[in-house]
Amino acid sequence: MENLDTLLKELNLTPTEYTRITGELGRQPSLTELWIFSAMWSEHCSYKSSRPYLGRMPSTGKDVLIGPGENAGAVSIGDGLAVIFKMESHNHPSFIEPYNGAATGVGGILRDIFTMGARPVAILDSLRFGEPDDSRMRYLIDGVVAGIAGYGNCMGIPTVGGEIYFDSTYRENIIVNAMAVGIAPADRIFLAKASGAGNPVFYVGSRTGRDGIHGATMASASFTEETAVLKPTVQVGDPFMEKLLMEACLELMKADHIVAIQDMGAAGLTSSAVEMAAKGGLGIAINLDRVPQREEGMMPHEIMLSESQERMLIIAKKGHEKAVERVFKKWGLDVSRIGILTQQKQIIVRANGAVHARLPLDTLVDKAPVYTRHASMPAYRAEASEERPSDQIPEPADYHKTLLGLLSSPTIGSKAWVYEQYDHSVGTDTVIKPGAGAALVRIKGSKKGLAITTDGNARYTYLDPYTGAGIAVCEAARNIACVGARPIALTDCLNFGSPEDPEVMWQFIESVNGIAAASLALGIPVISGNVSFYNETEGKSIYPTPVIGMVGLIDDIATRITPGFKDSGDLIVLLGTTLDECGGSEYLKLAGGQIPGRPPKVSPAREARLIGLVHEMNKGRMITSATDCSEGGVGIALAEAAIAGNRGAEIRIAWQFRPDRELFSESQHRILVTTAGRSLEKFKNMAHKYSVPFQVLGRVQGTHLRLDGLLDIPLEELRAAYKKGP
Amino acid sequence: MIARVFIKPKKGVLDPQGKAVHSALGKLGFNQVRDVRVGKYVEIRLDTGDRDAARSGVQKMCDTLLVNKVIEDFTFDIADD
Amino acid sequence: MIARVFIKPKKGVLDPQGKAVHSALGKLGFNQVRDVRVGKYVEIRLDTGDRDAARSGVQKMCDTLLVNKVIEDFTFDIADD
Amino acid sequence: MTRARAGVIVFPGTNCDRDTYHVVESTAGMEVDYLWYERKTLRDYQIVLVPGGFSYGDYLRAGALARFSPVMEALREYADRGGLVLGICNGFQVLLEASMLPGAMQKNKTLRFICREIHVRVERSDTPFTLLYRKGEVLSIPIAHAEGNYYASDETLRHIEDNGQVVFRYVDEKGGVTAAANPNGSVNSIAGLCSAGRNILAMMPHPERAADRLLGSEDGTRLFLSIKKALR
Ligand SMILES: Nc1ncnc2c1ncn2[C@@H]1O[C@H](COP(=O)(O)OP(=O)(O)O)[C@@H](O)[C@H]1O
Ligand SMILES: [Mg+2]
Repeated sequence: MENLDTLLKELNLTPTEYTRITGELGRQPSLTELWIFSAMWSEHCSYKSSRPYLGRMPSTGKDVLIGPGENAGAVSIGDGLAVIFKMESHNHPSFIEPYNGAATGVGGILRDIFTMGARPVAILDSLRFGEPDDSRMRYLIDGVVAGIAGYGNCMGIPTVGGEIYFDSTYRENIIVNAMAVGIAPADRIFLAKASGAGNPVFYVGSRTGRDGIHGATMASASFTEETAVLKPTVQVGDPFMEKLLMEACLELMKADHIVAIQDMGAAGLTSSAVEMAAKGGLGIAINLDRVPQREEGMMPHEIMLSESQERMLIIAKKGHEKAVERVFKKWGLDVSRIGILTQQKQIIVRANGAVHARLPLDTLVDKAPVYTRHASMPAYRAEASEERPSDQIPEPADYHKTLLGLLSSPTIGSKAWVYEQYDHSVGTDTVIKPGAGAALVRIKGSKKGLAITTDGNARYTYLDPYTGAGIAVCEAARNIACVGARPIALTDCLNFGSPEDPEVMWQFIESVNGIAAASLALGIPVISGNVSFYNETEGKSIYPTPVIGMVGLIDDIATRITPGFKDSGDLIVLLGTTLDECGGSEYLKLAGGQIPGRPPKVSPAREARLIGLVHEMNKGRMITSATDCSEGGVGIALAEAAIAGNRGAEIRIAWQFRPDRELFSESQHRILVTTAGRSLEKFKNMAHKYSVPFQVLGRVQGTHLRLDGLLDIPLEELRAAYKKGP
Repeated sequence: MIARVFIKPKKGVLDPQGKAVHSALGKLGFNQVRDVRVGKYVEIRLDTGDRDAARSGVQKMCDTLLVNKVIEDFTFDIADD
Repeated sequence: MIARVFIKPKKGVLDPQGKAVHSALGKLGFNQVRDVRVGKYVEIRLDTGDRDAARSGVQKMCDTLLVNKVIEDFTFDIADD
Repeated sequence: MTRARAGVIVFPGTNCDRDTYHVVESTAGMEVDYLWYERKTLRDYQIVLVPGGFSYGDYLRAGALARFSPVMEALREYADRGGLVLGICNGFQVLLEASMLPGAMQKNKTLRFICREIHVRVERSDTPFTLLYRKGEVLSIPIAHAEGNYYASDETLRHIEDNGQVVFRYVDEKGGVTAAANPNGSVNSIAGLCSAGRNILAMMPHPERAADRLLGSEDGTRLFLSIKKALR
């Protein structure tokens, strides 16, 4: 091949990788074969930079049914049911075409869930944008939110929560992560592991076009001027098609017609065919002439690499072909037998009567390169002082203004403008709607419910990846505890810059270590996840942004806790310790815009005790409300609880240090709870037993938030600031 | 002047609406339909008598706001009121 | 043959989309715009050489499916491929 | 006595079918069947529900493609014979497109999908769907739609108002009709509409999502109980 160099560049393969391919094959690959390698060996599919580290995260537990490696992870929740969930990124496509990029992100993660036989019951979205003050960013924000809404709403699956942060680090590379949660019978979970040579391979769903042919390679490269040259055809989502596909798959799965199923996600037909066959230790032969096509004259590699949405690959049981066809036809979907499982561990691709690829599967999968990338601590981190950054901020003259300023900041303020565009009540199971720390989705036919949240503060992770990532796990667990549930498992989405940059690699490894340590200490297994590298533009990476998605279980939904203040006269109690920790805080950002210093300290052990305490107190029905302290500290937690409950409060704090630092410090492992006065003694004893510091701050009372001479703000004013929106 | 802008999904870009309409037309018995694309129609009334100015104005409107060039193509025409 | 159908909100029917586009154009400095209406553009490729048949077919498609006459008006034209 | 039998129509893309089924069964205690959109008769049912969702993806216009389904032919006949029909959200849109009720839906004035608790006022308690409400009562029920901006020409509007066909109106907490309390821009703040014969009711808010204390409101419960009572 004459312009091999150009081609390799286009395919994002290195010359060394090419040599490895020819070495393994003992010959030159055909064009189709080279494309297949480029997809399977891409960062996105092979995890070649991250694989050595991901195993550090604990992934087992007595209730874990399926850990990382399948389309999604599964945990038993009793009553013969399993909860199945995962989170995934769609950052680059959303930057190119916000509506469809985000929409197809939701479509993709939903397929991962119903592929396994689960009916999806909730969607969450974790978003990061630049500051919402220029028209381009507004366009991206509006498009992404509308895209998520457009897809999830049409599917009829409630989007019950998520997060949205704004920081200039995401100006040229936004983050769009979507999480989906489903429920399946624990003994009827479908896997992507093929079995039974001779079994037929079915293609179902939408037709194949030239959509997103470079998808997997694009997700494995940085944004440069050249990305524009790749010009993949943008994938447009068709949620209507996916709804039909979901109903058809779930209907088919009620009977025993299939042995394996996988959606065609990144790298389309290539990765689904290769992975299913490889997992089963078999081979696969497919005939591209039988692939339903939307466009004319598609080349074999185009069909193999297309990322057209709303498609599935199914291995049926021999003899059950008719049943498969019947179900998909009933739902008006294309269904075509495109191949067969073989004994020999190869993938064979035929088209127009010729063989275009014949590749050993172990070369594609097991022999994919793995890189131990160089890692080094960035200078900014090495030089960060322990000095308290808040020393640089003068005490505010007007606390009223400061609190309202924080409350109306885009990151802290109400996200109703986002989640009111999402159908969060379809399904009639959303018991705690968006707006609380975690959403709560009941399971009809039982008293149980699932608490779900996503969390991740990238400012912390930037300042100290290990700490920041650990905090994300702790905060997620705290949010789950605050609605009365017990965390059972988590998923993660690791959004980072280029792994070829040693400083990014260091951030990545530290973050993984932080998640591993926290989840181990809290006993919360990591059952699925996703790595998104190359989140950088023109060599500038985003803040390291690991996002945690967590699911908790509540045995009796009647014991749920909500964040709003309840009864006048209830005592307001702060659990946990407040230190002077304003590094990386929203307060510091509001005051100066700089984020030097260190993030708040993290101690998963303390988090575990705090959660244990809340859980036990709630068992004794001693808690009337709970709000976790996160961005904006106790000051914001008080305001949020007041707004949510439509009740004022009378607060008196024995200041340990300067009031602004104490009010807005973002010290971790703290929860603001309320309790009826008569429970106080019991409460204190229990806190003592768990070694959780306990501080009565005041009472629920009136229609103002009053704080000891510093603040006296009517509820309406708080609410107006909170609801202002960006 | 009145400008009429016709926007449709680019060639190769999936058009779920067009697909759905196509199949509905088929079920209604219109079976000579080979393909349907559904896009947007924008009618802009302009306060100007200068056709060239109108033309370059509308072109700019399409470029900056009306059309999402990542997935859409457009044409327009201009006529007297 | 190719039919191009232009659908727009009826006169008198409020057009929230048109209003939004109008105001966005204003903000972008296009201030000779007097009015904007946003509707739908449907392109139908027909397997027929008979222009009259095409015309009556498309008219029927509009009447039955493509247009909701409570709120929309339409016109169409037909050209060779 | 045999229990009343309800049918819930399922178009491709319908997504509130299961919610509706659940409420009709558990709240109103009826026998319920799903009715596939290709079905040609509805003879066995005392009430037919056209649930929410995105039939045919809401492509072209919400409800526009569903209206040509075989079951719609049957539904029209069924309603002509006086059968009870309840259309919710997408069901409302389908019934409008099928001209079984007057008017049309446009995009919300905000141009966005809106999912929120809103308030509606009961304008008539003498329909089979609202027997158990008091006229003037204010209900809290969620909406979830992108095209709920009801439009009818002045003439039609006068007609349906004079005829007393408006069953629900968007209001504020205290029952006042205000522009701010009208979430989507509907003319005359119309949220629900019945046929001249009162046997068809269509509404944008989702009563099936407000029929359980756990979900925040039980104000929708009596709508299903009213139907049950009317059928006795
Ligand atoms: N992008 C989003 N999509 C859906 N819900 C969101 C989104 N962003 C925030 N929310 C919801 O708004 C509420 C507040 O979010 P956040 O400030 O991140 O809460 P917390 O600090 O308790 O984690 C939560 O209920 C969250 O689920
Ligand atoms: Mg948060």
